[in-house]
Amino acid sequence: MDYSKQIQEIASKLFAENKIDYFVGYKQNSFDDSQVPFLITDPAEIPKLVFTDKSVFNLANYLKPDHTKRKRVGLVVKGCDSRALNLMLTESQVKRENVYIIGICCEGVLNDKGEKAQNCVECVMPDPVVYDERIGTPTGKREYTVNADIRELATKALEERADYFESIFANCIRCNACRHSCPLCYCAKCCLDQETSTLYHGANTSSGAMHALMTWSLHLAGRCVDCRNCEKACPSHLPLHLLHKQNESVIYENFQQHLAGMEKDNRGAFYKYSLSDPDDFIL
Amino acid sequence: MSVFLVETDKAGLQKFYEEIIGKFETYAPVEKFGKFDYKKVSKLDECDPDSPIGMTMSVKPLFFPKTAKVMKFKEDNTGTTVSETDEDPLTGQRVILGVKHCDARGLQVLDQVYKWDYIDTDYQKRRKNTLIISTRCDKADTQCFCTSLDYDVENSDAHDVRIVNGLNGKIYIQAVTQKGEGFVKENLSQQSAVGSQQSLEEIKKHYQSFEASFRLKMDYKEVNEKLQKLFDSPEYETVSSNCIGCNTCAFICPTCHCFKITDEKIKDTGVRYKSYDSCNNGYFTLMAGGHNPRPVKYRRWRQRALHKFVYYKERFGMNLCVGCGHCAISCPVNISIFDVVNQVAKV
Amino acid sequence: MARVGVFVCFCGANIAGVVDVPAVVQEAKKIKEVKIAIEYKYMCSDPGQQMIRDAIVQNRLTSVVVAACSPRMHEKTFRKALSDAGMNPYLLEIANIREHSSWVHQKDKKAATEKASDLIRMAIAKSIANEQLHEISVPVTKRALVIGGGIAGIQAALDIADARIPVTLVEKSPSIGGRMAQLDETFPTLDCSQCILTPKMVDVAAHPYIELIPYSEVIELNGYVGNYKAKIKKKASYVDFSTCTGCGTCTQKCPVKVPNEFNMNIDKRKAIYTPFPQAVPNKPVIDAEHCTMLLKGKCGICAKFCEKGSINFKMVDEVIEREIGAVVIATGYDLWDPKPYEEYGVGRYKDIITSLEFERMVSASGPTNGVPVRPSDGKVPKNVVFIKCIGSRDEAKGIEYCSKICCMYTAKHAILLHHKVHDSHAYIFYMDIRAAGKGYEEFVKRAQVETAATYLRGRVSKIYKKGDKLMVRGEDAQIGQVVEVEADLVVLATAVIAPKDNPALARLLGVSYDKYGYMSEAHPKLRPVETAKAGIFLAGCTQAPKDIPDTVAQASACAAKVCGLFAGDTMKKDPMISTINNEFCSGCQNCVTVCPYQAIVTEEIPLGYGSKELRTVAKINEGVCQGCGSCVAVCRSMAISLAGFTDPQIINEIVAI
Amino acid sequence: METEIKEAQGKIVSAENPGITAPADWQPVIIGILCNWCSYAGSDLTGTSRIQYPPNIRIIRVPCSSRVDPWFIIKSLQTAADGVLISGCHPGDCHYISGNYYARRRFLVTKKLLNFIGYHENRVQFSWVSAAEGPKFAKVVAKVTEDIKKLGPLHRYKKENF
Repeated sequence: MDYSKQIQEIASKLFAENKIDYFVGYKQNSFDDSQVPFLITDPAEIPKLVFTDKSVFNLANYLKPDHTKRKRVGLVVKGCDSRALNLMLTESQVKRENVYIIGICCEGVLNDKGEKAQNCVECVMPDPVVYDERIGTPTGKREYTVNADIRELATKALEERADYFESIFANCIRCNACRHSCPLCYCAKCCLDQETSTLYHGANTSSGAMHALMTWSLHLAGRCVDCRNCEKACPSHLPLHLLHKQNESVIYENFQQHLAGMEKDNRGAFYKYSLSDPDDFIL
Repeated sequence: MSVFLVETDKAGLQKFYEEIIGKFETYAPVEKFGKFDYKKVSKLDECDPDSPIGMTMSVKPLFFPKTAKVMKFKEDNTGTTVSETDEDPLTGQRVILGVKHCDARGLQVLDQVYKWDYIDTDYQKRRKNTLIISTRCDKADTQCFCTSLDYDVENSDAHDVRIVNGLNGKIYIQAVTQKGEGFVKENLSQQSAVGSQQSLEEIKKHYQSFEASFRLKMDYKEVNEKLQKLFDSPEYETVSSNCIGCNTCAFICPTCHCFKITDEKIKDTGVRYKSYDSCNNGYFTLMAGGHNPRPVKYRRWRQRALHKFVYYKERFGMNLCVGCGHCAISCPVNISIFDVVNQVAKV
Repeated sequence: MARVGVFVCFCGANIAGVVDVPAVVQEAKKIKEVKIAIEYKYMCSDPGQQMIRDAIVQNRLTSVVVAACSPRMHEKTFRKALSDAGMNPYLLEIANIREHSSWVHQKDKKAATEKASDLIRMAIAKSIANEQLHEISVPVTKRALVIGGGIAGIQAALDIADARIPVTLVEKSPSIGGRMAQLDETFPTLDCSQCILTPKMVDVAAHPYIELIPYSEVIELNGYVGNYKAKIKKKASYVDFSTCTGCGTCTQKCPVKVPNEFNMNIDKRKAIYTPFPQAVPNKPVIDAEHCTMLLKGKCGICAKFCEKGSINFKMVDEVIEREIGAVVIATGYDLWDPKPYEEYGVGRYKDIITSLEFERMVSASGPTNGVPVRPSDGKVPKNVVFIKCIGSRDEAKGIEYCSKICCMYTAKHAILLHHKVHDSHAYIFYMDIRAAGKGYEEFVKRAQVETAATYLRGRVSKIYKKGDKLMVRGEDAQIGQVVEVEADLVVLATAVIAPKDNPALARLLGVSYDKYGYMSEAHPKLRPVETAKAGIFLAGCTQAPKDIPDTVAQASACAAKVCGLFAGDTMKKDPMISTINNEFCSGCQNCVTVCPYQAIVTEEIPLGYGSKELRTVAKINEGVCQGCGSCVAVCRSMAISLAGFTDPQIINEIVAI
Repeated sequence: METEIKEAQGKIVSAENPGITAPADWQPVIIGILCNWCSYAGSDLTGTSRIQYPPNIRIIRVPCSSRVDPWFIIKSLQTAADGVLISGCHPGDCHYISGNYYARRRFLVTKKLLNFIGYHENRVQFSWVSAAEGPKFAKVVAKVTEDIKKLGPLHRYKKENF
């Protein structure tokens, strides 16, 4: 898929009509075939905008005040990105009138090896769930499948799993890139930061990393849209999606097939309940 | 600089490595989750001393760990008693294989700050007891720019021994420091010809395409001078516009050395930890009372760029950036400190 | 620097018998922050409390740990001791070493002792993080809202008003009086319902502290205990009550006839009507669904004949607001529709009626002037069969519960039948006779003996027509055989059910209701009058089926509660509630969604110091917050903390073990 | 994800890492977090009716099970605790109307996640105990203690590994 043209047109239209202060899209890297996020305030830059199956990063991240300062933003979103954006709208982090959403009916993006990324293979919603303008032909909601890695790990023995995850936490360097790259980690002050580390394990030991990543994943439980920004950002290449997909699968099968950000005003699974929720695990 | 060289080949080198691993506590790049990190190894095939520069984490953690215990403390009605931690005392000699030149240079740079007003004894110990064997890159990675900086990669003396390639498959083990020379002499049991002036020529030949392989080149002097005058450059805002402030650059940088202090307490005993921190964190300069001189992204970036390319040079005579390009590779949005300083300097 | 005092109680042998108290005290003394640790045989005794008070003063303690019985037992006692010593009472922590150690590990003294000192260490660690808290006082609006003008509402309104507290009484129908006004005589004394009710109705109308708003409904309630704001919809009556004299000419002249619901549709009323002669207020209203003027735009006879010109066809619904401090819900009950009983021919046979229809017939002011008649032919019945538990105690067709009053009013009906038709005979099919109550059993006896009513224990299986009679077939369990009774009239004691709009009302008031639609009380035994929502109380059948005495008693109880609530100008409130740190709040409003009391609202604050841009943050309404902590656990950025159970306090406890 | 518990003569083997063992007379530490209105009252009743149960549990009082943030559990497992028991009001009995329903969802996800990263599912257990169920509380504590004794000491991510 290559929607660069359409996006450039829309962008110039938006600037011409003075509908936006920022436009956030993708730019080709000069030195390899990958693309990076691209914030424009000057229409002259528009020709640099591209969109292909290498447009990986979830741009909803740039709606955080640090980046676009609560101004009016034109934003390119794929299916998963739009779900994150939807959640940001629901959790009133973004004013709807402040963002002009260009939704792409996504055909899946490629990973570093050039094959279709896992989250795209398992994607439940390739079409944008919220948009002002939609590009491409919608293919509709897909069947939910439990992540392959989760299924595989579940078959392993307990201590095997334990060893595997301990190695993950041991390799974490606590740079918090996962958090910063996640569009839903928008908190004014993060509970994992130094100010509060008297409660949280502030040190960078494997137990500290475990504490941090577990808490983080639980804060995203029922909210994670599986865009895998965190994994892309992680300098140690940790398979962070495992934690999120595990929570997602538990939530999906137990709490009315809840999937994050699919519809407006649907906060995470932890902010509602049903009388028929499973009770058998409780003595 | 000593010219003590030993000529050998792939097999010979392997053997050399194996002997070292057999004799000493040895660290080398080990692959985990697709990244190479310096771990203790017991067999050669566990590790890859020629690991690709782009995929290899810095060797810094072996000297300045990502987290270290500073002290232990115990509280009771008599007050607080502080005690040494059970952190390893690092008495034994250890060897690191496959260190990249830029990375080794990083340690040289770090030395300056650690032997400045306060002497970090743990760091000094670790440095003293470590012998560094580096491997020289044949060509540059996309983000490398070590050659454009203020040190001579060709004849870097940041390591004790270095492995360099010669023509037609020849490999040379070259001792750089006295320590290195002694080490090689002592541990190179195999009979191999001692290299000559002419083999140095061959090495030069082998690496003549090296310089050309660099995508990134800059005029360091010019950049350095210009930056000093460009504190208020508006460019900082543009170059940092798509930075997500994730700190990765600082955490994997071979020369970044900021840390935070945290206490962990159970019952009446506790440990004080010293862990990495980054000037890209919003709260990094947050002061008691709530004032924050660097509340916004571009100011933090300016600090990073100027500290790397100006301030450190002013104080210690060395550039804090060694041009390894790790930051740009690990950065989720591929911001390179190279581009930043150049863009700012060119205005 | 924290200075903690630890006070360990022997509780006689209760604690000291198992836990080695001196050892525990020695352990406590080892802890850095502990400045004094002492034991005593009864800490809760006066000398014990004196020790604490002295220690606080002498050691300038910053927090106090008492190791004794459960905090649910003596927390208040020791808090008092602290405040007497001039210390903030909430700096107290209690280590429960009796219920949680000595009493449950009697066989293992060593372990019990270890556990006790662990519990104390936890309490000390927590107390270090304790903050000074102060009781919250919330201003109260001294006006009560009573919803429903039946006997429950009337009683509650009168009792509250007599305490000189203004009351707003809202009644859905044009007149107050409710079900009781429909009754003829009341068990077990057979005194005339109207005669005892109407004076109270008049009192309500005349009472200076009662504002009666008939023909209206509560449509909105905001705010919290002591500070509610209610929106009340006054339905258009098309009659100007201020000028209407209630002469009744309009009702006579009105040509439109409509089934009369007050008389269970046995006779007809007009389109402009007062429900019944003693109605309060005694002013007519126009039934918009049937008035030809309002429907078709012609007629208007009533207007022509009204000398005062009080008729106003242009009148529209009007919404008024009242500020109130407490609410009494008294919406009464409905009766179950017996249609599902086809085998009885309900609906097919005219001469099967419900007990309330019978009640209206035997009522002197009723449609048949106090004489029961057969709806089919108007003849006076001789043999009348009463069938109890129609819908009650019947999971298959009706509801599980017992309607409580049917046994008694059926006995009453038997007696009334006998009074009105002397040569009649009553047959009563019943499952059990439940006559618990003052004079109730005697009353049933009276029905059985004095009026010789035939009580037949058993279910009726079938009713069929034979000539103009109804044949009632059922079994008499006592003789164990099928009996058939030839009846002129069959009266069904239909079940009492909750008014169908109870759930809607409950939702708008924010109180909970059960699966039958009855309002739920806060505690089935100890708080039967309150709802879970502070300041809202329940009177009468809105909570569960009740007879008149119980209803009146509960109504008065509500009044007492309301008066108690309004005793001071402000209400005292436990300070253990949530507070929000704006700096940390990212305004995601997840706390707003999970709060069970709608205690969290949002507010706009400046983005930064002195900035004009605004951002949204959550705000706790301390009057409403009950301190459950749901919001704290869902706040990802730790912006909310619950006083008394803050994260530092709990983590300190965990880490101290 | 059930895993069988390993046996070693005279020693208790840690279920998570069989390398770690403890002597047969080893006693686990269990942290119990109880809601004030049902379970804490219930535990008090256990006391007043002198029903005996194992002394391994250390009880923390919170107003409602919905106050329990999952990271209390993680923190506990990283410090002293070999196991955690959290108890609240029966569904529908919550003193705060709906608190335990929200808590129930968090507990399920947390329990599964902990099990996923290599904690035995019996390390963290939940129960509904009403203020009237003194005997039940004793039974629950006995069961949980028994389970955790079987699982052996918890060693991973323990901060006292400092």
